[in-house]
Amino acid sequence: MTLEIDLQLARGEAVVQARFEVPAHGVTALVGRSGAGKSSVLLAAAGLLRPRSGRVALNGTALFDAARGIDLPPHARRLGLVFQDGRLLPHRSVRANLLYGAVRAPRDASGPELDEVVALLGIEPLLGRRPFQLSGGERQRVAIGRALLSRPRALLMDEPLASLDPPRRHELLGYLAALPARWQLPILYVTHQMDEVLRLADHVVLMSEHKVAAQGPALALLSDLSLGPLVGRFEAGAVLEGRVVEQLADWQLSVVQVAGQAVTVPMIEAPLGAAVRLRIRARDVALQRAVLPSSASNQLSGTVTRIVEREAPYAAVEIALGAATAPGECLWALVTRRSVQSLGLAPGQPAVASFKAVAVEGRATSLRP
Amino acid sequence: MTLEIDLQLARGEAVVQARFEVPAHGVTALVGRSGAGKSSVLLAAAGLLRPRSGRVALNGTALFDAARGIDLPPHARRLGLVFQDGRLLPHRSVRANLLYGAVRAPRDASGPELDEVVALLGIEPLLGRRPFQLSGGERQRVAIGRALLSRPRALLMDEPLASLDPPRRHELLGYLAALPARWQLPILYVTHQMDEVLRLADHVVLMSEHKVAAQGPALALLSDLSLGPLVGRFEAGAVLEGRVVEQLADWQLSVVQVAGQAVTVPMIEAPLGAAVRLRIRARDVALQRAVLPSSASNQLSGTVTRIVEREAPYAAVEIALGAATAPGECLWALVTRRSVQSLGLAPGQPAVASFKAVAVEGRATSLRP
Amino acid sequence: MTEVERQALWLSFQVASAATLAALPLALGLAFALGRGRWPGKALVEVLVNLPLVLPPVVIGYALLISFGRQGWLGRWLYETLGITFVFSFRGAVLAAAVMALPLMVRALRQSIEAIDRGLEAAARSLGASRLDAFLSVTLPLAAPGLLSALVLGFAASLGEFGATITFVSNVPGQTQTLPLAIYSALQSPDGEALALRLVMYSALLAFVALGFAQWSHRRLQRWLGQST
Amino acid sequence: MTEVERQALWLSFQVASAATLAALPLALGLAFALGRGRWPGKALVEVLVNLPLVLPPVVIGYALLISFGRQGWLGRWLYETLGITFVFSFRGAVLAAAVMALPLMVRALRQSIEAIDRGLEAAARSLGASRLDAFLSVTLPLAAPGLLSALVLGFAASLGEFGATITFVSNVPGQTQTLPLAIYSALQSPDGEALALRLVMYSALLAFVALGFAQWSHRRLQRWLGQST
Amino acid sequence: ADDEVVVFAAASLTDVLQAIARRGGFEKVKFSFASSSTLARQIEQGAPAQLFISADEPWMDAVQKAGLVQAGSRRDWVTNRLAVVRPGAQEPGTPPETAEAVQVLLRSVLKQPEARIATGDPAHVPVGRYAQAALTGLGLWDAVAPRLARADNVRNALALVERGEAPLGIVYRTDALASPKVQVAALFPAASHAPIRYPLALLKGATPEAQRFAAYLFGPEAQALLREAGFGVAP
Ligand SMILES: Nc1ncnc2c1ncn2[C@@H]1O[C@H](COP(=O)(O)OP(=O)(O)OP(=O)(O)O)[C@@H](O)[C@H]1O
Ligand SMILES: Nc1ncnc2c1ncn2[C@@H]1O[C@H](COP(=O)(O)OP(=O)(O)OP(=O)(O)O)[C@@H](O)[C@H]1O
Ligand code: MOO
Ligand SMILES: [Mg+2]
Ligand SMILES: [Mg+2]
Repeated sequence: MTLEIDLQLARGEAVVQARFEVPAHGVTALVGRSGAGKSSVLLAAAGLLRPRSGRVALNGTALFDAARGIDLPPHARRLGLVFQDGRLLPHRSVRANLLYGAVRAPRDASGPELDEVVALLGIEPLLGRRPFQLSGGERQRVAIGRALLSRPRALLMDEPLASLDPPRRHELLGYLAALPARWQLPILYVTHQMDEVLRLADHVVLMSEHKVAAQGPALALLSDLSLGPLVGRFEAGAVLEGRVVEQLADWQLSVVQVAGQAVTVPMIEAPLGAAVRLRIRARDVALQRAVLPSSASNQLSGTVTRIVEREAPYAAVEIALGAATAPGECLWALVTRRSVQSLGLAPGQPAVASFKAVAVEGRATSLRP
Repeated sequence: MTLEIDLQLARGEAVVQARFEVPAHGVTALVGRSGAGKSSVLLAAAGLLRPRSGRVALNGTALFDAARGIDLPPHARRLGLVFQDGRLLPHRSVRANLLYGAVRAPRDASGPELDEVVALLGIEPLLGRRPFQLSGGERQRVAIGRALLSRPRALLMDEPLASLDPPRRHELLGYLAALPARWQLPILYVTHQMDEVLRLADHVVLMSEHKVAAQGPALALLSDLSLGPLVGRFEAGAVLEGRVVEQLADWQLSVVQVAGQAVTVPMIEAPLGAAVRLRIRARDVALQRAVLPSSASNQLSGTVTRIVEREAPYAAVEIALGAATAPGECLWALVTRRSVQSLGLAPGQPAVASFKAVAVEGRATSLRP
Repeated sequence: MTEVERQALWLSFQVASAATLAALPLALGLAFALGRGRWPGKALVEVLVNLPLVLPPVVIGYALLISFGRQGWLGRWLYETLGITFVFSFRGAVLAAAVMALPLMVRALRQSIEAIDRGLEAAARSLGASRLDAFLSVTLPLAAPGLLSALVLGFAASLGEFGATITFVSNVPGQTQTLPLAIYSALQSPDGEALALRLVMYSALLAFVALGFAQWSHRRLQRWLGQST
Repeated sequence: MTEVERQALWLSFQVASAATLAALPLALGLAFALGRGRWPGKALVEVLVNLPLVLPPVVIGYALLISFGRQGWLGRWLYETLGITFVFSFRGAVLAAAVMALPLMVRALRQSIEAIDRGLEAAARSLGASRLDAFLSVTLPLAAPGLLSALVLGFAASLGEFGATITFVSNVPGQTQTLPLAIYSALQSPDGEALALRLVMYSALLAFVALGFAQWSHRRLQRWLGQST
Repeated sequence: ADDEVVVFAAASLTDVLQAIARRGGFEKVKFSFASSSTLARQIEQGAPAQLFISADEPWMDAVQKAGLVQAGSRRDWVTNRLAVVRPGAQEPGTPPETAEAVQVLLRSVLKQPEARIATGDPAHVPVGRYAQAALTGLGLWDAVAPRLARADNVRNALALVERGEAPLGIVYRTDALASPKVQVAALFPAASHAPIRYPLALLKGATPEAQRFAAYLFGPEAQALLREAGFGVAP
């Protein structure tokens, strides 16, 4: 179930152009500044806006193909869309809203059940209410539930967690991250919250001024500090790839081997040997010349490969942990320019990157092919 | 211009109860889980929901007083409300929406001008459009501008930045933070984003299950890790108070003296000697036994005063920098329990708290009395 | 209340109810087609639907007579194939009232349908509803205020219909003599004013009940759909 | 087109326009009061407004005649204090048409006003608009589709008004003989059908123009207000 | 417009009155044609009419009782006959005027189920009242009453016959003659009902021009036109 998107779409005077793929497994984040064209792409993919030209295909089958005159109506596309503006049906109860798509799905379609979704979203007490009796965040939760329950073939989510409180957001992010593998359900996910991208996304598409400005594995893209101005100064970071080598159940910690070095992180539920990814933000990484005794339990030795001056007082420093600057084995550190000087950092120099275990978000990737 | 709120409000079967003050100077953040009653409080304060009982007063003058039968109509209250759901007037252009409140404000009311707000929000190209031609984030920006331009006596903002991109959010936060002092304008600010609370708020009111669960200076409240479950695990932190002792213009850094120790932070625009506040999240603070050479340019010596076990693998450690555990001179560090053991941390023990300059958000407070 | 008066009252109620219900499906279809679609001949249909409003009722009655009379082109066909006649019958009174009420009902429905946020239909479509399904499960229920309005208007207009009815089906007591016909009849005699006034009271009473019911339903409807603050 | 025909056409147009415009402010006030408020006597006013719909037009004409006639209680007072008379004049024709159109206009407006998201008015209030200001600057413009609907309905119904007009102001060519009255007169002659048909065509044409204009305005209005996808 | 003469006349006189006014060159004469009841009520409410021609005596009585008629100006203008008509073109020759002919015609219709006889509503339309009287006299009323299609004026009754919706109708002879689509099958015997008379009266405030027109209506030119239309001239 890969979702291919390639479209040109008139929006007022602007023309939104987008060409990218949402791979079958995993979450693809669609990010970009306000007005960049993200929602337009989602609406067009769902069949609610008609592109000027282009093609939208799910798993190789065209849903829309201007050249071949194909334009499947929205209901036949079966893409679960979470609208940016909610759009609950005002004349139906919360329960009826949740089930609206479910009862219309083909019998053999699979997906989560009502009870599971209701529990996840914490909307049990709201089931009998009408949408106008809900708070903003409650509405948003029902909108998410409605899309999940419609047993879609892909999920298109437009800033779905924007007005949820941190604990709920945290919980939902975990749930959403597991969905693609669980139901073979690609997710295209629009957000402005980089922490959501960091936790969820395997692929990132960055739109700017109605066009795709960059795209690629989250790994490569999020490590690219040059995109900072588009994604925000403090949120850029790197993703390390490694394998679980030890589970410290007592401490609720896991030890992951990355490029031959051990990284301690909050427990990742995965068997020994499982492939995992670690996301570490540049702002969380400190640099030093040698290993030191500190609660920053991770101190990884490497070589400075690049130093990028950012707007004062910042500089970004890339550290390769292994031999080459392979993605998955590089860290970025955001430090002051003064530290670059006082530590005498320069490309080719050895350096130790230190970060706390609590700063790492780890995730098993073993379910992916 | 202090806004006093004390009200009981029926909302469906629930009763929302809130009693707190929004001090004249500064931003008061209203936080709490989805459905806690935040929006209801704002609507009631603005006169759009009628409380069962209670009192709302601005600068000592009652806007609503159930006991005395006072209930000023919304337009006479002159509180600028940014609705959670936008509510732009669909039949007016963006420009007309922006000016709707402005032309109705008393001649002598002061506040920012159209050009300033338009530039701030980056909505110049949208002025001639109609609301239905805007993206979600564009709409939200217009809603903010509309409230700012209505020359209100206080601002009530309901998740105003929820769908804005990080760079815009960053910029707006800076602008909003300066508003109270600039226009003598108290701001009551609802958000789920703890980084917004950290950057903006001087006071925090936390609602839970339709009641105020905690409130106080941001200083004290955000340092209270026990509130973590309500505000999210990683966002709690501490606020240090100090004075600017050195401005390193070349490096774009400032040095702030806190409890006799120097803290290096990204440049704060303030004269030498100015009082400033530094916000440091617990997750950004590492602990060690001694001062070490690292890019974590801030290494402050102190004494462990408390160790709070959080859900595994986490523990929170409070470090007093000065003699006593005065707020403004305490830091929290979120570390793994294993680090607590391996470093041999215990109450009464000395410890060094280390954090990077880039992790600090500083703000001048000298304009406040 | 005399027997004749009771008959007229009861008949009026029956005719108005039947006409309103009979016109409803057609009105709905027209409202949707006129309010949403763009198709050739739309302007013509629009004028045709509205003619009963624009022309004197007598003309409509006359036109009905020409088409639906037993000698009329449609009437003959209906009579010969289905055995249905309209003239001089209850059925004819219903037809006349329905035709006169139709433009009002279409407009009420259309106004409601056009006011519905199409984004909600779009949401329904994306959740797997076909166009018809979305119409039935979203558009129609959301047009409920218009539906109610259409029913009230249709009922009231049918209740008051006079010119087309008398021209088309004339005045057959017990079959086609509705309240307006009885009132008219009473007014034609120099001393019929007392009777006319009494009949007017019955009409007003019927209207009062209908409007009260509509008002009550409408309040429930509004509470049901909710309104933001 | 004969002089009499031209006269009837022009008169109809004038009467319908004047009646619609004259009824509009009252219709607006009533629509707002009935749609929003809750006040004693509301049910009574509601029935009164709707009576012209429910009763045969002749009765309304008769009621107008005995109230506004120069011997009528209101008519005499108006004549003696202001020198205004209604009976048998253009002004009377306008009054009759306006009264008959009123319930339709009120309903169209009311339906629109009730469909408006009150949250938008709340937003306007919080931005400093008084209740009246919010009504004028938010409610009214957002009720534009209903306003348009009301104007079309009012114009069309006024155009077709017959019973109340002929009863109230009689049937004097050039003064009170609108198209429907002329059609009636034509139908009185056994060989008047050709003339009647011609007059019907004029009516239909006028309706066509009015509906076309309404349709055009409505499309612009919709484009102006926008709709989400 | 001050010297205009407004004449209120029963709608069934539309054709003939317009023809007479044209023949006499009365350009200042304006008609308002409506049902006699409507006109009478309007006159009672002070309508600026100067001449009233009613199709019905009770309504003229009502106007007179209200004191609006110029003393001594009321006269019967024309008379009419009650005819039984059926669809079809006018045939040459004079129709029968016997009770038997009428009875045969009506009975033949009563034999057809559902067939109706169109006439004015006996409750208020003059032609219907005359028909009721005549039918009662002929002993047919009880049989015919339930089969009547009661129109609200003569023209509508006639239209039902013209369209073939009713196989028979009872209307005035004048209406029957004017319509090319019906034929007079029989006339009611003159004695079978009270004489059908159209009273005319000058109203208070009538101008000399109105009086001149009223006089003209009784003159030879008018009478010729009236006879042509099938009216009888009042004695
Ligand atoms: N119109 C209404 N009728 C009944 N109950 C309502 C209504 N609006 C909100 N509520 C309920 O009142 C409570 C408070 O709602 P409120 O909108 O104030 O929450 P909130 O704190 O703003 O939440 P969120 O963060 O999700 O916007 C919730 O439990 C909600 O379900
Ligand atoms: N109905 C419309 N008519 C004309 N232009 C529109 C319309 N809707 C959106 N636009 C414009 O199209 C562009 C893309 O809008 P879109 O909603 O896709 O942005 P977005 O990336 O989702 O932004 P946001 O993050 O603010 O939601 C914007 O420039 C916007 O102003
Ligand atoms: O002309 Mo009449 O008054 O309808 O018989
Ligand atoms: Mg968007
Ligand atoms: Mg809220």
